[in-house]
Amino acid sequence: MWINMGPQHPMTHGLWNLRVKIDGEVILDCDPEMGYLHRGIEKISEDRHYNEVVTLMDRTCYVAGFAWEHLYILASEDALHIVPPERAEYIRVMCEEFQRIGSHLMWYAAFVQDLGLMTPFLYGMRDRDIVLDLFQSYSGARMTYEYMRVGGVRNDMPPGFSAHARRALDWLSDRFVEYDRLCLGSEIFRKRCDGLGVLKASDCVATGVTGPMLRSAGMRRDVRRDRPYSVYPQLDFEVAVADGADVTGRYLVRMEEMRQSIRIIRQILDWLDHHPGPVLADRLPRWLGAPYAPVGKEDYVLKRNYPKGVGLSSIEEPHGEAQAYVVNEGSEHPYRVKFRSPVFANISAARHYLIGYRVADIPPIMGSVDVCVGEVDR
Amino acid sequence: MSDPVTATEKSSDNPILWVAKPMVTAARQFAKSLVRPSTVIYPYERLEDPKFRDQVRIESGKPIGVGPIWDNYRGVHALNIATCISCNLCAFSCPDLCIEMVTVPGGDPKHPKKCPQIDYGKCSYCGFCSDACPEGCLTMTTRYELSVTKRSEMVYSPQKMFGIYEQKLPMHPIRVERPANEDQILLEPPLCIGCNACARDCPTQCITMLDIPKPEAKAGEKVPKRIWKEPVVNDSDCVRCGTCINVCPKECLFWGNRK
Amino acid sequence: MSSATLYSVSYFLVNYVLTHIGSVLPAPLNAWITNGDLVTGLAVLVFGAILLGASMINTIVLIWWERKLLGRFMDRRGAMHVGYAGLLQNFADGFKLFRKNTFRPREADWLGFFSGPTAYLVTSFVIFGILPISSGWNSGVLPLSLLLALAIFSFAPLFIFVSAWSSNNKYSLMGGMRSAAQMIAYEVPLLLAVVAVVIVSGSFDLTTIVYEQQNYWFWGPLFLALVVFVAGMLAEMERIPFDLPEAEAELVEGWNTEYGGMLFAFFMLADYLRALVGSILVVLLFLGGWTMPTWVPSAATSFPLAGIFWFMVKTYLVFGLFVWIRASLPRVRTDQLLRVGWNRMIPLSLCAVFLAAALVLAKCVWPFGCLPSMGV
Amino acid sequence: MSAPPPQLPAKVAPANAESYRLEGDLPMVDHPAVPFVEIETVRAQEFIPAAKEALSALIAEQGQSKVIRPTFNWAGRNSLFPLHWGLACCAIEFASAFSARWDSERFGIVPRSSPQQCDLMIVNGTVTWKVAHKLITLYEQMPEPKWVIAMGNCATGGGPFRTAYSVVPGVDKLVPVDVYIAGCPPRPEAMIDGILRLEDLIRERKE
Amino acid sequence: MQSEDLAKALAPVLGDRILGVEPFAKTAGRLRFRADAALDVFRAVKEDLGFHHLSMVGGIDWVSHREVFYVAWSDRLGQYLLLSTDLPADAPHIESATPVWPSANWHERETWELVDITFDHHPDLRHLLLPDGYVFHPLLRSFKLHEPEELEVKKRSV
Repeated sequence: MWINMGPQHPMTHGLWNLRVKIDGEVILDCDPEMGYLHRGIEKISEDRHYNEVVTLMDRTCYVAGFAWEHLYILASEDALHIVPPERAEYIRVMCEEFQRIGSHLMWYAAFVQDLGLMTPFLYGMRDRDIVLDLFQSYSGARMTYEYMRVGGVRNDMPPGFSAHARRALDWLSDRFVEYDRLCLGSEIFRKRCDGLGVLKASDCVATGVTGPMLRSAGMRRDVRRDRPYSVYPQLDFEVAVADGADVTGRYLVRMEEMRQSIRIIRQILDWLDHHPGPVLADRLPRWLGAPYAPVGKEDYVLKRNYPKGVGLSSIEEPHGEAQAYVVNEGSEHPYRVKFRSPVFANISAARHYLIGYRVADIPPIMGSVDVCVGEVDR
Repeated sequence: MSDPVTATEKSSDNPILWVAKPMVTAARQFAKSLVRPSTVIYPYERLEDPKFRDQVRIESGKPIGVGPIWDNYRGVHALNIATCISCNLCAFSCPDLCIEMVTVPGGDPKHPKKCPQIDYGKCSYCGFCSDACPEGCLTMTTRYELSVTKRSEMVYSPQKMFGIYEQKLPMHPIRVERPANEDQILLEPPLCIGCNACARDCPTQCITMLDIPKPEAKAGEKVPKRIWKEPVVNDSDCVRCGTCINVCPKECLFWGNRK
Repeated sequence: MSSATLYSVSYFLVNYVLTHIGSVLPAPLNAWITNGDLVTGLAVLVFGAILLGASMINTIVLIWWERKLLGRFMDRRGAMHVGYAGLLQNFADGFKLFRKNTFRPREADWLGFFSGPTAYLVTSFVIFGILPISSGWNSGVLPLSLLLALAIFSFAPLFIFVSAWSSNNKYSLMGGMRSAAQMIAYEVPLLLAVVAVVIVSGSFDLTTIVYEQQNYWFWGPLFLALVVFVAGMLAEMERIPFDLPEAEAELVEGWNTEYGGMLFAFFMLADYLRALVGSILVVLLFLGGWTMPTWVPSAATSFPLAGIFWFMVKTYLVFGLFVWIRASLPRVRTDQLLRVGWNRMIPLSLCAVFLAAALVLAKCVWPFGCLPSMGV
Repeated sequence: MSAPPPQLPAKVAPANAESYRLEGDLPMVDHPAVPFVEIETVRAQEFIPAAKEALSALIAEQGQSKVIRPTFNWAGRNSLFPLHWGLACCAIEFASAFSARWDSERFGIVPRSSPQQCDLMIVNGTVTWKVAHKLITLYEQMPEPKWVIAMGNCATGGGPFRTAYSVVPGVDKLVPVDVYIAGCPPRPEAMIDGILRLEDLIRERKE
Repeated sequence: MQSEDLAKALAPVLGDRILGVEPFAKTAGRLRFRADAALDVFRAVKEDLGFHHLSMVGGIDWVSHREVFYVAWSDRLGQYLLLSTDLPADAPHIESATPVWPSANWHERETWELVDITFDHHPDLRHLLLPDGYVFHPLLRSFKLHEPEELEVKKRSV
């Protein structure tokens, strides 16, 4: 019997459809059907200026806006041959790590809700709001920040931010103990999650699965460590791995990543306190500033013969390894923007970790994948 | 290299402990919430109230209170019509094309005063327009309630935004620094005909037309028929709006950088 | 003990009103209207109406109680703007559902679709006619009232399955099948746990069982039976952690996916009626019903309607325990649930039965005391 | 002390007893003899539409009354069950509105997963053409009375993506929308404010 | 490993099937290969150099021709490699990479429907993001975004 789980289904956390073939309660086959949120971001980007694409990046993955802004900005800075100030890089990395905490808390809330636990859902959302308050204090929005610019960031931290952020981090690190008691301390949780959705490391590599799913299989691959970008070489942190390759392992990896993110943010806050400086690069081309060049008179812009270029950036997004490929043909619009979404690859392997389990296991397994449909469909 | 993460909470052999830990944790939260849950009773309390703004109450275990951060929030725009110079920069910088320049009373009939009218059904609250505004007359406030029953009510005219300005809501205070080495308006002299269009339409009156000497006619060449004046741009006053480039009939002005 | 049962009160009311009406009527009508059969029939109707109203109001207040408690467990407030502290919230829900359009899916079976929820609600309601609320509220004419209550209680899987099957939806069907399997699996330990109580008290009559607890309440010596009974009741009531039939995460709303409007309200009401019955049964069987221990000052137990007061307090506290469990535990899986049901619960309940038998043989157990019916 | 008793006015006899006489003859119509059953059928056939008419008149009258309509409006506006689904960014703020800090359940707003049990569809995100017919199906499965809130700019008019090839520029092209909430995404407070605006609409509802 | 080393390492295996290796932004290089020898190149790259993880497949429409590129990651080298090849503008097709990298499956489906590059012998080449039966290929340069009327009224010009 084929059943459609989606597009409107409590399990999906977004718009997608999981077609499942079941016999009784056992899954025989499955086929994810995506594209219900395909908004053509790559096409719209071709008609926008470089900085205007940032507004789309926030909406690409709406739980990890800063990570996607950083991804795109890294690639387009490569393509445009612009070097940002160091302080801007530190601020960006801090944003990304905060975003990792926020995204993992959102994952935690959605994941435990799939297991029927309503209370930790509210705890997770409550604690995520603390992170969002910090974002709002310097970028001015809760989810769609429009904060990073090609060549730096929009503004510096407001006064008093550092102390406020440290208090929030202290508070958050206490909460993780509570989460563990609610989930790992419960025998029912362990019975539901241990040995579920197993995807071995070799299968992960073959199917392109990255991120916490891969690290839960014991493989220590993290773009931040393997191919360090931005200021990650200067920071001290550890890559979280677990050895279950199952839902519990993914839970453990994500919890540990949040602790490591707190560790990274503390180092960055120390650095920021002692190194004031500019946050936006000096010599930016005119069409990266606020007003733009005239459309229809590009020849004047091209007269200056701005160099062409390409940029390929790769970052460790909260969901896994994300990539951006930006082609600059010398005009004020990118010629082609192509993104690699980690969840895209993680869902495409659904057949490998769903078949053989039961219908009741679909929500925890897909919850542990952490589906964000916005970045799959783009 | 760290060891693989393992569960800190071991599952117990004692069946009483199977469910005891989560239940005790929930009960502890229950006891805390009996005094004051973290709910903000929204229509009666607001997060931007002084009660929540003036103190950060994270330490007491309650995640309410967000500190004095509300002034940064990007909500509805406030427009000071009096200082608006009709430079169109907000409309040009809008990525969603939600700003339209409409005529407001108060300008002289030849050059009507145009101020931005914003369609909040399209605006993505990115703040590019208030960053671009050279006079600081278009700012974003902390107001966020924007529910309407008709789609047309979402279009805010300049007068309506002026009303918001007069309410003295907290404004978005972050002013983005302009790039230190900005492009300037450059002239390609052979193309200019001295028509005065740029100086006439410049919103900041930073262009002056200066006389240039009329060249002597050489043999076999005709002196071009033109007004012998050329625009000179005062860079310190220029807001880089590009109006002069737009109105120039001969396309002799363009962006460039002399340094 | 006062002899004023609920039925006798309603008989008295009807008799009083009819006699007064009859006294102003001419002779033949007079005799007809004060006829004993008519009075009895009307008294039964009034009895039912009072029960219906009381149980409905209690159920709705029970939903409010759950929402407020859950809110505090989750660090929020729950319903608070409709009426004082949200007390009228569930009445608003009821009125709204009453007004909603109800339609059935095109391919659904007409009879089963409409009769399933109705029968489910009616059978859940009927149990209230049997349960003694306080001393004297039930005339004690039902020697097998416990058995009858549990028998009616176990009708539910049939009606759930009928309505799930007839709504012609795959999710509903899976939910209905899970529901039937789970309820049948947990009937057995539930009844065996009850057997332990019956062995100790020596009666199937709920009133007698309560009177047998005058020396000590049964939750202490029969703790094992209480655990089995509460677990079985959770499964029967389909609450977290055993709410697989309406598991929101995988089956959209379980067996009531296709139900809207008043039929959905029937399901909701019946669910909470059953939750109320479950809490009441726990109170009656293990927590001494309306009686209070002797160390409680007599002023607290001798005011008018004190029995009902303490009974309701206990019932709501027991339901609070169910809410606490719901707030802190995740949902189990079907096969785990059934395995626990057949492999763990039945042996545990058998142990409870043996313990009860040992208790009867021992007659007195420190520190609880002695059994009253054994004459010691 | 002996005041004369008040004089009752004398009973005035009708001036002309003839004036009470019916004018004209009583209407005497000879019905044709019909069988009894047929009469019943005829009566029944007359009765059903008459009863329907009377019932609808009663409902219409009651609808304007001061009790029934306000009661149902009160109930309807205080227990709005939105459909539990998430389209895009606004769905996260939609979920935040049910989190501990804002707690929409205070107003009786409880999301339900089955459209049959909902009376409010909050379109919280970008609607693409691929999902458009499914959105319409869900809307049609919701029983009357029902409302739609377009939350955020994408649902209102396509938002930043309205130029794209795959995006419906505004959900009001598909289903009737009662309240629009601007914002990208709106804050949870703004969403609650929109629902309160909808409750104001329901309060004045007359049908 | 720099791009010259890469070229040296691959030259004996692949010979003239690679057209050149050039430096490419912050990666090991950009390997241009002949489209008809795609599978050989993929196998050599995967097995000889350890590029086991294929992270991205995409296409670019340069109006005169189309380019399809693959980004792979090698744990052994700790670097990315971009492989690209040019295809003719009319009826571009290339061998599917799924026998070598199973993760190419969905990426190729997406590239097929957005950039109109056909992948031969693909196990499951059907629409992924767009509705079934959608005949256009949106990421081609000839596909223009439709503009609502309010956009046409307000042209962006200075």
